[in-house]
Amino acid sequence: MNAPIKLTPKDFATDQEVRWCPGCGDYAILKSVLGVLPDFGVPREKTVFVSGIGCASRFPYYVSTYGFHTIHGRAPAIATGIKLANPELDVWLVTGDGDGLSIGGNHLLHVLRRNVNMQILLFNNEIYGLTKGQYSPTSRPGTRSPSTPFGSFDPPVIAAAFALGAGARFVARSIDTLQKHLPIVLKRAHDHVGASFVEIFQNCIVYNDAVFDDFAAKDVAAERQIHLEHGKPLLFAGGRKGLRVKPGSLALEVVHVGEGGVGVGEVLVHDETNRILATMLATMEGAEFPVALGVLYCNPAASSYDAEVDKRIRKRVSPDRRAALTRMLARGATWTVR
Amino acid sequence: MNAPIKLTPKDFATDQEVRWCPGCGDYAILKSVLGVLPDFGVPREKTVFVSGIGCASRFPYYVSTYGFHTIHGRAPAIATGIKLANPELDVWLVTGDGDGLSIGGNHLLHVLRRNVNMQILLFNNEIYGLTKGQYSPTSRPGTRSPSTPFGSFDPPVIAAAFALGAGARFVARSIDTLQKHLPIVLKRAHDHVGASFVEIFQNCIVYNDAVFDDFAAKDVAAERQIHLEHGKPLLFAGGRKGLRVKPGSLALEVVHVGEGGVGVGEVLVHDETNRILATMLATMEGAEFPVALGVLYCNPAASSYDAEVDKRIRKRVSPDRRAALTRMLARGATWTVR
Amino acid sequence: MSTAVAYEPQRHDRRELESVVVRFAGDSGDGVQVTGAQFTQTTALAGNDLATFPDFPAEIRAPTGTTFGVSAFQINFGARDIKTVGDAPDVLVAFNPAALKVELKSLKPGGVVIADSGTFTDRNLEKAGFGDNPLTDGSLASYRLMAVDISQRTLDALKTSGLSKREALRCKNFWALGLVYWMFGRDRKPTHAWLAQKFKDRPDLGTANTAALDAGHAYGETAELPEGVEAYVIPPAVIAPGTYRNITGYEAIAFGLAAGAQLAELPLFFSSYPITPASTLLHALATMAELGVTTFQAEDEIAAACAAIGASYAGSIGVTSSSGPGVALKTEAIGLAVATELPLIVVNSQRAGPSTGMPTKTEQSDLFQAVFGRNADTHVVVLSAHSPADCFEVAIEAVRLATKYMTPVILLTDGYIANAAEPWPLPKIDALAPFPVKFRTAPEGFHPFLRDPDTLARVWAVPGTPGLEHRIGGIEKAYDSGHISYEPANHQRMTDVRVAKIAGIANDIPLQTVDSGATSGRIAVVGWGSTYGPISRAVDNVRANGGAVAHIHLRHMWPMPRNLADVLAGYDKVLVAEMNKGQLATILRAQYLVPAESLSKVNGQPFKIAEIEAAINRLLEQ
Amino acid sequence: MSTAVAYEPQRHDRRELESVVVRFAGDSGDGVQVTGAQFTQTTALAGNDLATFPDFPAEIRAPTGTTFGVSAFQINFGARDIKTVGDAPDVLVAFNPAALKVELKSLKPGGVVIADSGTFTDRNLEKAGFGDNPLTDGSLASYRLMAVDISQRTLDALKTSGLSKREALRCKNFWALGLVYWMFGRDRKPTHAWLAQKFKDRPDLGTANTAALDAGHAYGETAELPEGVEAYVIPPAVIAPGTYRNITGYEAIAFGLAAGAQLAELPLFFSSYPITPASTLLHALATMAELGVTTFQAEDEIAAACAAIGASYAGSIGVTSSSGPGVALKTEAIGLAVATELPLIVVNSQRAGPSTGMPTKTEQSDLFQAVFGRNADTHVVVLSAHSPADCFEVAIEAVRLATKYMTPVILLTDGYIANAAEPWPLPKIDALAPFPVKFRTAPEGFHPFLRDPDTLARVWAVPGTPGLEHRIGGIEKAYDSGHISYEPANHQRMTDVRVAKIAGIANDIPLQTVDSGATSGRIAVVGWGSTYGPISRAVDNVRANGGAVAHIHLRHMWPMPRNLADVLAGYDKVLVAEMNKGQLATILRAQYLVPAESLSKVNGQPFKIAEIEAAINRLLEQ
Ligand SMILES: Cc1ncc(C[n+]2csc(CCOP(=O)(O)OP(=O)(O)O)c2C)c(N)n1
Ligand SMILES: Cc1ncc(C[n+]2csc(CCOP(=O)(O)OP(=O)(O)O)c2C)c(N)n1
Ligand code: SF4
Ligand code: SF4
Ligand SMILES: [Mg+2]
Ligand SMILES: [Mg+2]
Repeated sequence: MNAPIKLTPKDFATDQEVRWCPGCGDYAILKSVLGVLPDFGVPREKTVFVSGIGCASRFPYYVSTYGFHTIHGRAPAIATGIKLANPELDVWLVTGDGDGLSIGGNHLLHVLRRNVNMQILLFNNEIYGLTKGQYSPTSRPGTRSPSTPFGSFDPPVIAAAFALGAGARFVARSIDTLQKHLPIVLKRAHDHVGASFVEIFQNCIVYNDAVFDDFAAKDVAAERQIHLEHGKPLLFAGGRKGLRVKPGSLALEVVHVGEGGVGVGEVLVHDETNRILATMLATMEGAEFPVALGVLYCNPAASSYDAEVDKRIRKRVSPDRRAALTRMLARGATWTVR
Repeated sequence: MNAPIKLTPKDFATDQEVRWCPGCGDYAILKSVLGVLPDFGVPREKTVFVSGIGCASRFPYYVSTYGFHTIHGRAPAIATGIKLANPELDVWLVTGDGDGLSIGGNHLLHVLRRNVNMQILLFNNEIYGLTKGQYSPTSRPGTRSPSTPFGSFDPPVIAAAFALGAGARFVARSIDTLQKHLPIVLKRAHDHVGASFVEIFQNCIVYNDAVFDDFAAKDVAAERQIHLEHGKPLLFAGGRKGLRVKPGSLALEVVHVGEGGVGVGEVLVHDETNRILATMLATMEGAEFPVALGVLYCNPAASSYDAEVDKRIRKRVSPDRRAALTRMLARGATWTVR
Repeated sequence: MSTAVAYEPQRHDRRELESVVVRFAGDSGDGVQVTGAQFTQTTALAGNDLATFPDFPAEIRAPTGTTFGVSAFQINFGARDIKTVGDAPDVLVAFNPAALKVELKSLKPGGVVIADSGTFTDRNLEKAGFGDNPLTDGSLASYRLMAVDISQRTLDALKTSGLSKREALRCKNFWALGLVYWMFGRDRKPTHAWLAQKFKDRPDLGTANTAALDAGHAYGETAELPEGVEAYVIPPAVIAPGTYRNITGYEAIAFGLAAGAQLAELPLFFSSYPITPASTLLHALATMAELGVTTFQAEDEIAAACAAIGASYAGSIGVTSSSGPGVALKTEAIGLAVATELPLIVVNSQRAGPSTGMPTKTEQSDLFQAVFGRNADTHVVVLSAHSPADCFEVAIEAVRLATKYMTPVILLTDGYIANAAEPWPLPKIDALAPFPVKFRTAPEGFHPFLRDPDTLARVWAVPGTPGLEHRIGGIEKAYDSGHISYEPANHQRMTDVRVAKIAGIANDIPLQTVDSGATSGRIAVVGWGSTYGPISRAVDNVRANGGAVAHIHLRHMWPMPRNLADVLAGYDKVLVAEMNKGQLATILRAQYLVPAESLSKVNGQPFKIAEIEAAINRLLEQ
Repeated sequence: MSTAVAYEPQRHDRRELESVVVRFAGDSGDGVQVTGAQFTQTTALAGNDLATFPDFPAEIRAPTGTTFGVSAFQINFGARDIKTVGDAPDVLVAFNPAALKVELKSLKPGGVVIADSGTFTDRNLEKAGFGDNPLTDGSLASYRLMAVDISQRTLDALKTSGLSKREALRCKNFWALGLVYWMFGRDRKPTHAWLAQKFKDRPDLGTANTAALDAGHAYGETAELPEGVEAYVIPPAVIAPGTYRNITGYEAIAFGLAAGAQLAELPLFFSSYPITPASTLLHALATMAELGVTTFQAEDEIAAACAAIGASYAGSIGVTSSSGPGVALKTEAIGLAVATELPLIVVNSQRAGPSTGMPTKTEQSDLFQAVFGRNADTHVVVLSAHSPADCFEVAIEAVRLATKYMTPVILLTDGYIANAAEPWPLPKIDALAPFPVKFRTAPEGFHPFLRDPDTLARVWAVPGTPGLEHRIGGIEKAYDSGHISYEPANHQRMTDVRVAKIAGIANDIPLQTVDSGATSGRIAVVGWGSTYGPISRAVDNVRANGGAVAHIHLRHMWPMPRNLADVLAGYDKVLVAEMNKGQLATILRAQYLVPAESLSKVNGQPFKIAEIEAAINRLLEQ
């Protein structure tokens, strides 16, 4: 066999015309993914992209690996079947906020809970893109859409909090446009053995343009984003602000650091193995708080579900299946007629 | 009209033969529910019990209110329809760990997220009772069942943590046999406006007997249960032990209180409005920790989804629907042929 | 806006045509749909009968200039009764090369092509997959080509408008519309008025579009036109007096459901999960709160069906809606509604399958699903609508049957009907026969499975009613008490009564009539749903040539009209034309043992009149 | 345990019978099923042919003494070929009043009732709904009653066993078994051996049960028996030589699937969600890891179907299983498997519906769902199994067709077949014809929708194969490249080829044979699935009386055998006997325009032979 040739992002691109709207955030995410795929050293034929239905879910057509564009909401179940049938495949799941959190919420819950080893990328544009702009379970209250002409009024689900509540052991976040940050998050997700959940804020230029501008826009990014790093203090706004636990309570607060504020020592240090801290970071609410990006939680389990299935079920297979079947058929009470 | 007559638990019982196995924990729960129903002053005809499928879900047959025994996992959706169609009805939803967290996980997520005003009672026996004993998503790892003859190996979902992650604003727990505690929890759930989630540990004497004995058995109850009360320190073991935040971390620890231990003042005070504390209490793991019972979280929203639907949609109805229809038909471009 | 007809006699040098099909096509951003809508409006005002269909691309907003991003709008209008949007356009307005590429193959031989030559740049030609420029390489010689640099002429016309080049260019659709107005002698005033109203906050844009419209019109009046391109007149059709509006299928269903709920004296609860092409019904009903409509976007189709069932249980008429794959998900819940005998309406806007298939393309292939597609003997009522306007009546019928018989009703439309539009005389709501629901209130002798001896419908006892507290569910219930029962004879009886209840509805629906043609003859062409237009026209055409053919169109798909066997027996042959692989044909064969033959078309496109005509003629010749 | 037959000639004063039906009935806690299993085993060893059916209550463990808590076990055994569990028991063993209450109505007139009089206490009589004690009030006069205080006699027999009263009482089923053994001259040794093995960790219990068995037997030998109760002998049946075991339908499917996967040289991936009566298949396969079976309990039926599809995509044979309501949920996923042309097997253990219906009762009413129950033109293969042992072969056939044609296959069984048991000669695995799957590996000329020109199956290219990276999905794909395509002609072509692929399977399945009777005559009784036994016996009976009747039993429900039209044409009348409201009859009418008549039974119980016989005779008289 020849030594594996190092592939390039181009090798992972397909010849298919990309059919997202011009300016859609999905393009940027595709670029990031194609950018990191060569780094893993996994050959194309061992990589599978599985998706549901939605704009996001067209993703597999644009990656030159194996790909399965399935049905709405069910990609986690199909991906689970793929991974259990062949744990050697490197499985990526691409879903949207509607696909993954509306119709597919249950499957997402269970793939996370079971901890099946795969990367789950949820493109959250807070809207149903493909079906022309209805509100989604992540849409903010007051969202006017064709199905909510008077504005929506159900509280949205917080994807990362849901994932943590479901028992996910890797939860991260990034933004379509963060072309340096996103690849790092993708790599961390890939490194993690088990189900890795990555929420990517994605701009739908047609139906929900600029909905993330309150924290994703360049000019507010520093003040409204906190980029988490394990073992580092939770600082943002160029280090001028930090997060700490409000004394005497179990809630985060924003503090000014340095002159006129508190010392860096009082700022919380990010511990990505702490589920409670991750939950706090995932659920920060209000304009004074930044949006937490990066790896909120990474606390790998001893094993993944697919590895256990392999070990505990598949490994029992007899070297001679046929003989085993004959034996098993004759197990229990039999009698012979002569 | 006559003044409402105060009803008794007997008035809420039906004449149907109760068809649970002798010794099933469901009987005790039924008793508690029948015991508290009269206290709410809601007439029988305004009360509806909705359930899915499972042993637990037979509940409606034994309550002499309106009842709807629906299909597996879908009770939250049906109950939502009932409540949106008539918000004046007092809706109770009864489900099991399979019904609510396996097939019905998505609907449970969304009824909690939307905050539809109803009481949701999840009877968790960590097993599929009705279908004869297969393991469920709450079964402990290693559970041997007809579908897991080699023992189960997927991490279970923690119902209360899931509910909190889904955005529930009322989360409580009790045990079938706690005939004093359970009624109080049920009343709190009923008082809460919005979706109230109550997990009740329920013994399935046939397929999973004594699975909760490690904390529910009388002799270990004091050491292994902590009964939460808002504003009171988190003490258990007859006040000898307490919970506090491990200094310098974001995790709970068990401390001995009094002589040789810490002062009561160092023990955390329960704040049922704090979602983070509730999450910590819901996810305590390990034999040294007690199981948190009572109201983990209660933080009512300004309104419930059904109330908002009523206010924002139904209230728009024209006093003369017919005239409004005629008007609306003629809206836009019309022309007359003579 | 209500406008009286102002039919101006046309200039006499125009050639008179009985009917014309025009198709506008361009990028999604070219305003094709608006252009079509305006043309439709003025054509209606001119007294022509018409039918229209918007043809959206599958992609939300494909890159400009691509073939898969082409959006089109077709109108058929005439001096006679118009029943389809036309087999093939007479006139194609192509705003760019991709539009020409995609649409040319459907143009009638010798048809007129109006193309914006300004967009036929090398880059655009390449994107569209043209080697040479078709406007200049002679490949369009068999058409009547009118290549105009519409882009440039629009810019010229708007030189003084103060608009940026980009904004000005966006007016080019109105320039083209002006030219087409001239071609068919359309009045510009209604469009002037519409533009003024539409752009009342941006009067500069209103003025610019008006100027473009007028410039295009003037071009037609004054320019030297290519050989064969001329001006036409289409005399007004004979149309019954009344006030009309244009209506799409989805709007008609929305209005019909709202009207039906009013006639039943119930609130309407509509819950759905978005899916193409069904979502527009959700959108329409979401704006109808005044009419007593509550809409709910559920987390999935299962929840949508279940919430509707819950609402019916609580005393609303619960309605849910989807397309094939979504209806598949509702199957189990429909079974619950059958077992608990609750009213429920399921609207299915059919699309091309299997699976995701071609969501934006039409098909009629969910008839099996509707009639047979459930576990157990789980009969429901199935209705179909045959045109956009027909949806109104059928939706009312669905509410009537669902509430009177306490049963699910499946209403089949399709992507074509849902989005197509036709003129519709405004219905008189007060003239519609009411069918108020009577909830059970008397506790005496009550049990939840008490039945009306005539309809066999069980009582509807709504939570909140004192003294009627009861439990229902999907487990088999005792005929005589409504309690759970596993008794063998009881299950037989309940199964029989459930089936008999639905079968009995045949006595409460109109007898089947023959739509056109005699009640006996050589061939009956049987159709259902959106094939109405082409079958109707094809049968008329064959009959005009003396063929002994009739057209029978079904609305009640299950149960079927009780005289249908007799009606079919009048013909030597039965030809079932449908956009699937022969589903109605199969059902008719099973029900009546008639050797129904199938004329099947499954390419995502409605039948052409000519295709059906050809099939009839083939059969006549046998 | 493998035991050679030891057939002892019987005492000569026994009355010889050709066949007998015995039914054991009691509380769930009474050990009725164990008793039945032991009786079955010794009866098989005695050389009789037999069929058995356990009849579980709907409740898990209903309160003792209630009618809805009665558990029963029926066995039909005889000197001839046994095809059903028998229309009506000859002997009823009733362990308590509730059992008598529930079961008496099915007993044959004049049949034997063995009742444990010790349980006929006032309290138990009341629970069972008896006013007076039927054992003493004369109401059983028309039966041969043998009221014995089995409880007390068991206690007496175990006085010295050292067991508590409670434990000792739990041996009373073996006392009763001993009595029945005596009645039919059964050998006790195999049961002694079984008890010793079963209770090897509690030898006291083993000894006690043995003593109870012997005591019951001795009672028969010595006691004065009531008028009409005597000892019988049932000579051995003529049975082909070989090694036999008892097999239930669910076990046979499990083995068949495992065997099929081996013949296809694939791993088996089985994912399911528990549901009565389908769960036992999951349980059985979960113990078959050695055979290359991976089982997965999914979060719901949708996930179960999807995981199986994912596994097939990855190169296993994916199988999923459920009952009607659960299969309904899989519908959308099955559509995906059709569109992507992946193999998939869906086993449906049918139960009485609609909705939750009667989960523990049998029905055949999901045929429409299997054949027609999907949106769009979404054809799949449908097979049915006609007996427990037949499930093995049919499961292998399902794997063969799914993998050869890259298609979903629905395999229909029912609650009856799944749980019923019959003797089965152990199959020789090495003698089964293999059908190894050949995955595509060559990149040259590859695209994912390349087809085999004969089978029309698309290639199966499994992730992990270098050079074949490709994308599939539920959107319509181009025939020639596998890329997404919205092209009208392509959709027509793909729809046609999908339908043709399934239709073509008719050429790869056996011709339809006539199961019994001549190939022409007055009546063909057509059946499918679990009605095999009663139809077969009924037709034999009528033929024995000279009726020109034949029995045709279908295995391939879709596509149907290509000669079926011809076969049916041989008879004046076609009578379709099925446990639904006429679903196969409908399909036959549609396919072949034969005026098939329906003999329908929908009460949750299998047909009785006599019912079918009566129907045939009625028809013969017409
Ligand atoms: C069963 C089913 N229901 C509904 C749909 C229609 N549908 C397609 S994508 C989609 C939602 C898309 O939203 P999201 O997942 O957020 O993806 P986006 O388009 O925003 O990327 C819906 C409702 C479908 N294809 N199948
Ligand atoms: C669609 C569907 N799938 C499966 C079933 C079978 N089923 C009935 S109850 C149940 C699970 C019961 O478990 P749980 O909800 O924990 O209730 P329990 O019986 O333990 O109270 C299942 C799988 C069903 N009735 N319907
Ligand atoms: S609709 Fe929105 S999410 Fe979809 S492709 Fe267009 S911009 Fe992207
Ligand atoms: S099976 Fe378990 S949960 Fe069900 S009724 Fe019996 S004891 Fe209760
Ligand atoms: Mg989205
Ligand atoms: Mg349970």
